[in-house]
Amino acid sequence: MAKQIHDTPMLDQLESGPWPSFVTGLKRLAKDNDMMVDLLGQLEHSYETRKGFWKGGTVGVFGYGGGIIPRFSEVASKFPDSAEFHTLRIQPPAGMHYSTAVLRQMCDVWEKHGSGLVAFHGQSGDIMFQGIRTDKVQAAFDEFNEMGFDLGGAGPAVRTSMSCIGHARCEQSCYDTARAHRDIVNTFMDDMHRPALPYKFKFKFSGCPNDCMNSVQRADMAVIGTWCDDMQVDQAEVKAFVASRGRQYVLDNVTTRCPTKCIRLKDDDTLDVDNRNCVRCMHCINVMTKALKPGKDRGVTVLIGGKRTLKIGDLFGTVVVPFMKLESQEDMDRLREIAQNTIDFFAENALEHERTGEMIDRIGLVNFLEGIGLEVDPRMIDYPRVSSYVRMDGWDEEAAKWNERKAG
Amino acid sequence: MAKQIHDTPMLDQLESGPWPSFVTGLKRLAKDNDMMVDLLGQLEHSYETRKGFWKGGTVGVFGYGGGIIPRFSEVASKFPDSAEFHTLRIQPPAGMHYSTAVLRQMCDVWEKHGSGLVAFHGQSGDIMFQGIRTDKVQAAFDEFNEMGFDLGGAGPAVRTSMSCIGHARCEQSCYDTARAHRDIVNTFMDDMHRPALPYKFKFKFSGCPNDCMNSVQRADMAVIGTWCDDMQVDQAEVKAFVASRGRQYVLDNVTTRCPTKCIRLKDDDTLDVDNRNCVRCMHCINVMTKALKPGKDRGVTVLIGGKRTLKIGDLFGTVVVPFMKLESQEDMDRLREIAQNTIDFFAENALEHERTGEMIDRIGLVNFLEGIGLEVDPRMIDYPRVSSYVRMDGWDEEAAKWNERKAG
Amino acid sequence: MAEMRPPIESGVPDPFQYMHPMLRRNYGQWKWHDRPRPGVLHHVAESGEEVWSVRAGTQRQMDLYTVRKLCDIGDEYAEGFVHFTIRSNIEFMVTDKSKVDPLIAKLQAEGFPVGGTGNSVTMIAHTQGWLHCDIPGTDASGVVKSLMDELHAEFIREEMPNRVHITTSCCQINCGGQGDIAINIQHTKPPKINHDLVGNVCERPTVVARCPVAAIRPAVVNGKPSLEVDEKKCICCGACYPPCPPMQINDPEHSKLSIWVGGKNSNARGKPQFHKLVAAGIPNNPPRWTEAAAIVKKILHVYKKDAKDWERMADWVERIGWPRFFELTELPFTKFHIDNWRGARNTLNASTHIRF
Amino acid sequence: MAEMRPPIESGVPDPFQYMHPMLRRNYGQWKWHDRPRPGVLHHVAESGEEVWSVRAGTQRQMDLYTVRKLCDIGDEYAEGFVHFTIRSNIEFMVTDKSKVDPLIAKLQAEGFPVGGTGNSVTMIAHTQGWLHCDIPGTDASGVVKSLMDELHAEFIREEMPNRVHITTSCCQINCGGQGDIAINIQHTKPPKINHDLVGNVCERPTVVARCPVAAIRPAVVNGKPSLEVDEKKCICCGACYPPCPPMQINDPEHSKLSIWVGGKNSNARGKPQFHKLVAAGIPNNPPRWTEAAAIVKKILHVYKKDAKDWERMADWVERIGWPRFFELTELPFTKFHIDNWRGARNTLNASTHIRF
Ligand code: SRM
Ligand code: SRM
Ligand code: SRM
Ligand code: SRM
Ligand code: SF4
Ligand code: SF4
Ligand code: SF4
Ligand code: SF4
Ligand code: SF4
Ligand code: SF4
Ligand code: SF4
Ligand code: SF4
Repeated sequence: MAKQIHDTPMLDQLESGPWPSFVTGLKRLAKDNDMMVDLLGQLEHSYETRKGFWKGGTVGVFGYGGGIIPRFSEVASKFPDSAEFHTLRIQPPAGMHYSTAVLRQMCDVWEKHGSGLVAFHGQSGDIMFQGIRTDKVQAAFDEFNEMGFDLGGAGPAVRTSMSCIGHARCEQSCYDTARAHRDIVNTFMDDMHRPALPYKFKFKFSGCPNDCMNSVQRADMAVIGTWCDDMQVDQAEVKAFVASRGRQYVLDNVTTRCPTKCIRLKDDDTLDVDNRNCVRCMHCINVMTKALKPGKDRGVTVLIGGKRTLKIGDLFGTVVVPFMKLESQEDMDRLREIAQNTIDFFAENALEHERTGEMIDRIGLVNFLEGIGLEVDPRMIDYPRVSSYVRMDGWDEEAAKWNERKAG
Repeated sequence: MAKQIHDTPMLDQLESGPWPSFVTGLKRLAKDNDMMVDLLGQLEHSYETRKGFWKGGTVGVFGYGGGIIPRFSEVASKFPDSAEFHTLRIQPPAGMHYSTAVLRQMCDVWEKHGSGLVAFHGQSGDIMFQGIRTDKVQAAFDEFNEMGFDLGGAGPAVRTSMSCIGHARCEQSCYDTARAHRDIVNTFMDDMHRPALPYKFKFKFSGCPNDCMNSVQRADMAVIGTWCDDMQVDQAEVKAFVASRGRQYVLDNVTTRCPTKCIRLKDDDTLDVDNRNCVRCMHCINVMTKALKPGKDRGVTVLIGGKRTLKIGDLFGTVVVPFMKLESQEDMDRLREIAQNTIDFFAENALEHERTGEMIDRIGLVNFLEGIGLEVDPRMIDYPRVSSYVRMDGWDEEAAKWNERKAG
Repeated sequence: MAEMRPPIESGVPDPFQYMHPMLRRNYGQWKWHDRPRPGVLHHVAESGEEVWSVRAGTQRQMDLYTVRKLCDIGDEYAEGFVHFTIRSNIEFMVTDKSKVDPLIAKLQAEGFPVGGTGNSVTMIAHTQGWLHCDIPGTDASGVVKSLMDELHAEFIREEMPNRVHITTSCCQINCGGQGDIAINIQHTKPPKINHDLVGNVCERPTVVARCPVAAIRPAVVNGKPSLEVDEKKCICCGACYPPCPPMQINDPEHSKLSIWVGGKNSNARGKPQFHKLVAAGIPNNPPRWTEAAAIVKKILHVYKKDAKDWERMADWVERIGWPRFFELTELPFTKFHIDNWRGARNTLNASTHIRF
Repeated sequence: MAEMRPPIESGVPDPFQYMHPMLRRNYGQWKWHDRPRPGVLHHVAESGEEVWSVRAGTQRQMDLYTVRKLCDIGDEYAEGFVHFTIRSNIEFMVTDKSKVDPLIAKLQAEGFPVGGTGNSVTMIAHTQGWLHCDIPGTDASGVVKSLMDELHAEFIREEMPNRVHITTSCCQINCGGQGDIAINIQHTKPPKINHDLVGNVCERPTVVARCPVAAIRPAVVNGKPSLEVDEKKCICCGACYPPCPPMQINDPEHSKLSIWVGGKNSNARGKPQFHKLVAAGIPNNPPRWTEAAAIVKKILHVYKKDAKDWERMADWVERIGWPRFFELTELPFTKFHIDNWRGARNTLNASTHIRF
């Protein structure tokens, strides 16, 4: 060990300043780890040339088709000890809770087999153990796996998922995010570990419309908590809030910010909510955390199709289930069924390298809904069609369907 | 005359009811006009069969290529006297003012040559003299023309235009709509009378953002009045209004309806307008006609590309001139120049049967602006681009242009 | 040809010669207005001069006797000048206040409803239909007359939340504009082609180019040049019919009416908005189109009851949300209500903003 | 192969075993929270139990010594449990209020900034960059470190109008999400093709299909199968590069940075919104990317000064309008700011709503 460290004048500039420095961390690792010596060298080389020098390849563990991100250096001749620098993507516990014990255990494994560099977490939620040689991958995985951890997703597969802290420490949480995360995602382990979908598929679970998991834009299927009865208002706490902050503060920061202006400060310093027009945006609740709460009849809204830029530009998910309960085992089974139908339909109908959102954009929401067996609902749209360019024979049958649903 | 009238049991049902009946009018004409006898017969036939029976053709007046809508009957064998039933489109005076004298004169001409049926006005603004035989068209036109009236547009041409009553009887009017209407449209008489554009081109002139001429959606070039200084507020009249209607009325109907919430009722019953954030929507002014008025520094916003459904669905015009004065002759010349550039660019670049709005949709607003020599402005968009799919070399030059404009 | 008279290309006539003298005098100098009663606008000029404009409905498609009658009234009460509005209402400018009521009485006596101002249901935008157009799927004059009969009470009163601008169009080209309510044609079957005529009447490349979904291709039928339509692609828009009348799109049964809600061109409060589909599959039933009229009345009824003052149809629906609109109007929501062109992704609910 | 160990497909680990006991006890039973100071969340359960969560920034790409150090701190002050946020901040749950201040002092002493809660600028969404990715146009760790150094004062305070979520992405694929501010790569020149390698490394049909504007076609160059790019069509997005590394899109000079503003995924107040382009052509200058940092700071400065409490970046710009945004930030407005895909017609100003 203790190979001579390369000069890194540019990286060194990143050791100053108040934010924790990854460079300092890398250098510390490099003291006992030759891979990190050359990794620093290659990185400095990137800084100088403004270019990346990694290429992909194929590396895996026995039994799985994905979950490792292989990296081979294009400048291995200069930096031979970091010629291979793969990443193990490991799924985190739902909600990203850790005991220090398990973290230490992870560090020990990683010290033994890998570079010692780890990220909590990747943008998809994986614990990323970064920097390992091909020949050590299996052993490292085996140890993590024995600890109760499993590889995450990569390639055209169901991906590692994230759930917000939710029920564990958030009063806004409208369903058990950790349970849903595990129940749903664990159903699709085969689709995660053996990539065979047209492209990646991501789930994300946020306990309320604040959407701390960014699920609306970063998940193919977003499961977001909400409620369908009246918001809970503790008028005594409202009065206390008004007393401490003043009426003007409440007018300026609560009522006038309501997107539908459905919440009103009354003369007696209580709040009046027109719940029919509340769109569950969370704003007033966010401001008055003690006085206001989501209602008691809670569940989720499901949106499909969020993703980032590739091919047609960023997409948000779109509502396919305006509301469903998520409490009983049957509720969970129903959600699992919707997920399964979605993935099946995606597998059969998406083009290669096409995300769910792009597929829906291409075939139209209605065809997608029909494909997964969900009924149209005005809550799925901002407003009805403006273009008359559509063929509407079959109107009567469709109208009859709606009338039946309304009656039933 | 006085040919036997056909049975019209269905049309007869349209003689009852409180609204003036066109059927009664047609029957009155039919008393002295055989053409109208058969016209009624054909119309009844349409009501029975739910089908139309007119076809087009070619009919014109000497020197012009358009302005007559030719109609030949497909059921002329049954209804020979209305075998030809053409329409003369005649441009109305700007703002649609008439003396009874001129109306009577028109009636006399039309009684002599045509069916006696006239519409004030068509949806594009023409006086439509409906129902004349080919052999009488020239004579009728000659008489109208001698009276000072001219044919309107039809086919791929500049079309008849409309201006709101504006300066003539509306306190909201921000520019001289009648003058602009005449100055601009009369420039393009050749393009109106000799159809040679890719498709129709419509101007419309509304004196203020209430847009009583529907110009934003029904004109290729919409000229809409607005102002760029502060709204005029007569606080004494505000107080009087508050006194008569009450504060709650003002809060409910004025301030809370402001789209940018930039108008505020103060404790002393006066109004405070944050003019930087006023978007000149007109609402508050519409409610408080005595107390509020557009500012004094007035002019127009110009939008291009409104149209209805064909080919890509309805389009609104889009802002190409956020503001310009329209008072001096130079101002008017500048607007005429913009109109001329637009029509020239349209003539050269639009596909056959493509409207300006469709052309802009196809080539992009920026290319259109460059084509007609106007500079980009953030007021032309609701929000900047969200898609990163664009090639941005040339950024520095474009940025420099903006900085120069700001400096200059 | 020597005797042919060359046209005088005079263009738009100067309106001043036809303008009421009071308006001419105070041109560009108006100060404020109010509405003393439905159908009457009262404008006051900076000069202090005042004018009362009395608005009356017409059938638009007027016989010259009706026009002359209106002229008589104008001579008697309004100094011989009139103004037509964009919606074919006629306005008489009265400078002597005491003449307003007699004028109204006269108009009513002659069968011209007085109203259409402010928050009323004004005259419907009128198109051509079977009376004159070469491509109509329905009539216009009859549709407008039928509806205005039904809405007469709302024309002569100002009891709506805000002004209501209705439009109709007699084919899918839609010469009627956007409307608070629009009643349009919606074909539901592809055109039936009269192959014998295509070769002579239609420029085939033009027709092929006109189809918005590229469903038409040139074909040889019975040995003659004709066209064929891919019926799977065809959206039954009828765009092929004007350039090629043998492509018969109009059908007594399958050309239906559809109703659209919330169009708005004015900039007041929100930006201009397109109208949205709310109902379709409505029979095209002359002479009184009762099924369509019933839906229009239902929508107006709910709007009148539920909207706040100054809310146009669009503003109202925006406040209550579309789900509630369908609930209140009891209109069915179907898959056809979901738009499906590429840019339509912007119309999908990409949020959890939902009313329950 | 007999000795290979089959994986246990255990999937997502059950979090309860790793969850702080206080959170476990009150799971789903939290009542309200407040923030006693920046970096500290105080949650109260229905049971009356209370927990203080102290949030600290990390470098995300941590060496195991740093992780062990954080574990030591967790053992001493937080009963041996920690929570990572989606933004790689670490949280220590403290049940004994008196330990909060000592914990904060300890974290600060060890170099971990305490903050990132509420209306602060929290940790930047972090991606891979030159450290690990195979396609990056810039670095991630260095960009984030540089920016967080600059924004440290705003991380440890809660002085912004609302929370600020910044993202960065190291190529135009954009693994970083939407952000109040997003700093992204924007290539400005088409890929340079290394024709010698294409034949062996790239599946040509796949690459052709990947191009969003169909600018790539198969070609034979120097007698070998390769690809060619229609440089007129190419939008320099780099989508061809991952499936075909010989299509070198990254360029030390022409791969620039761009800055986007107003992305928002939460439903609070308005619906979720995409961020919008505000600046581009920014040099990609390691090690501290000072030009980009200056613009970010300028935007934050103006936002801090001008926005109202609770206004996210998107809400603020919506209130003041984009013209004023460009005025206040002194950023140039160019033709590139006008979107140009088909659905982009929805982004044009189809109204006279204009601020002057
Ligand atoms: C006479 C006419 C203009 C003309 O030259 O023909 C006209 C005249 C006036 N309009 Fe208009 N508008 C006229 C068609 C329109 C149209 C177009 C249309 O009807 O197709 C619009 C746009 C409609 C749309 O948005 O789709 C229009 C949108 C307005 C508005 C905005 C209403 C809103 O809140 O959205 C106002 C303001 C108001 O109502 O106070 C307005 C206000 C007015 C005022 C009050 C202006 C004034 O101060 O004098 C005039 C009297 C209106 C009344 O009826 O009370 N006028 N007005 C048109 C009468 C049509 C009719 O016979 O009913
Ligand atoms: C007469 C009139 C309806 C009426 O009864 O008032 C009318 C009637 C016709 N329109 Fe129109 N349009 C009339 C105003 C409009 C308007 C309204 C406007 O101008 O504000 C529009 C919507 C605005 C626009 O321009 O888009 C309109 C959009 C169309 C279109 C679709 C244009 C498009 O780009 O989407 C067509 C089709 C075409 O031109 O190929 C069309 C075509 C026609 C034709 C020529 C049908 C045809 O192709 O043979 C109709 C002749 C009917 C006839 O027999 O007289 N008409 N048409 C209106 C003209 C009267 C006048 O000169 O005053
Ligand atoms: C811990 C974390 C969830 C997790 O499981 O990881 C979390 C936790 C909380 N979020 Fe969040 N949010 C977290 C990421 C997010 C994200 C996603 C992100 O950062 O990428 C969002 C969506 C961002 C967006 O819109 O693009 C998010 C949007 C919100 C909002 C909505 C803010 C708004 O007005 O738009 C609230 C409400 C609020 O601020 O009061 C919220 C509120 C909260 C509350 C107050 C909920 C509660 O009652 O406990 C939590 C404390 C927040 C605080 O910092 O004061 N959280 N929150 C995440 C902390 C990230 C960090 O370290 O900074
Ligand atoms: C590691 C990570 C960034 C990070 O440092 O956190 C990452 C890294 C890569 N992403 Fe990503 N993405 C990561 C989260 C995301 C996210 C965020 C999310 O999941 O919430 C997105 C946006 C959401 C989405 O899915 O659209 C994202 C959108 C992409 C895309 C574009 C997908 C699209 O449809 O637009 C690609 C390109 C592709 O898959 O072909 C991509 C591709 C990649 C690849 C595999 C590049 C490639 O094609 O070789 C990168 C591997 C880097 C490496 O060396 O490890 N990555 N990527 C994140 C995954 C870590 C983890 O497992 O936890
Ligand atoms: S998404 Fe909602 S429930 Fe989940 S942590 Fe954020 S605020 Fe709490
Ligand atoms: S949650 Fe949102 S929509 Fe509902 S009352 Fe509160 S601020 Fe209004
Ligand atoms: S558009 Fe404006 S100026 Fe013209 S009539 Fe209507 S309200 Fe008056
Ligand atoms: S004109 Fe419109 S935007 Fe301006 S203050 Fe009045 S209501 Fe507000
Ligand atoms: S809407 Fe259609 S049928 Fe009616 S007048 Fe216009 S073009 Fe003719
Ligand atoms: S009806 Fe419309 S879609 Fe069908 S063939 Fe004709 S133009 Fe094409
Ligand atoms: S943004 Fe691009 S370069 Fe950065 S990690 Fe993602 S794929 Fe790699
Ligand atoms: S950079 Fe993008 S647009 Fe250019 S060739 Fe590659 S994939 Fe196509």
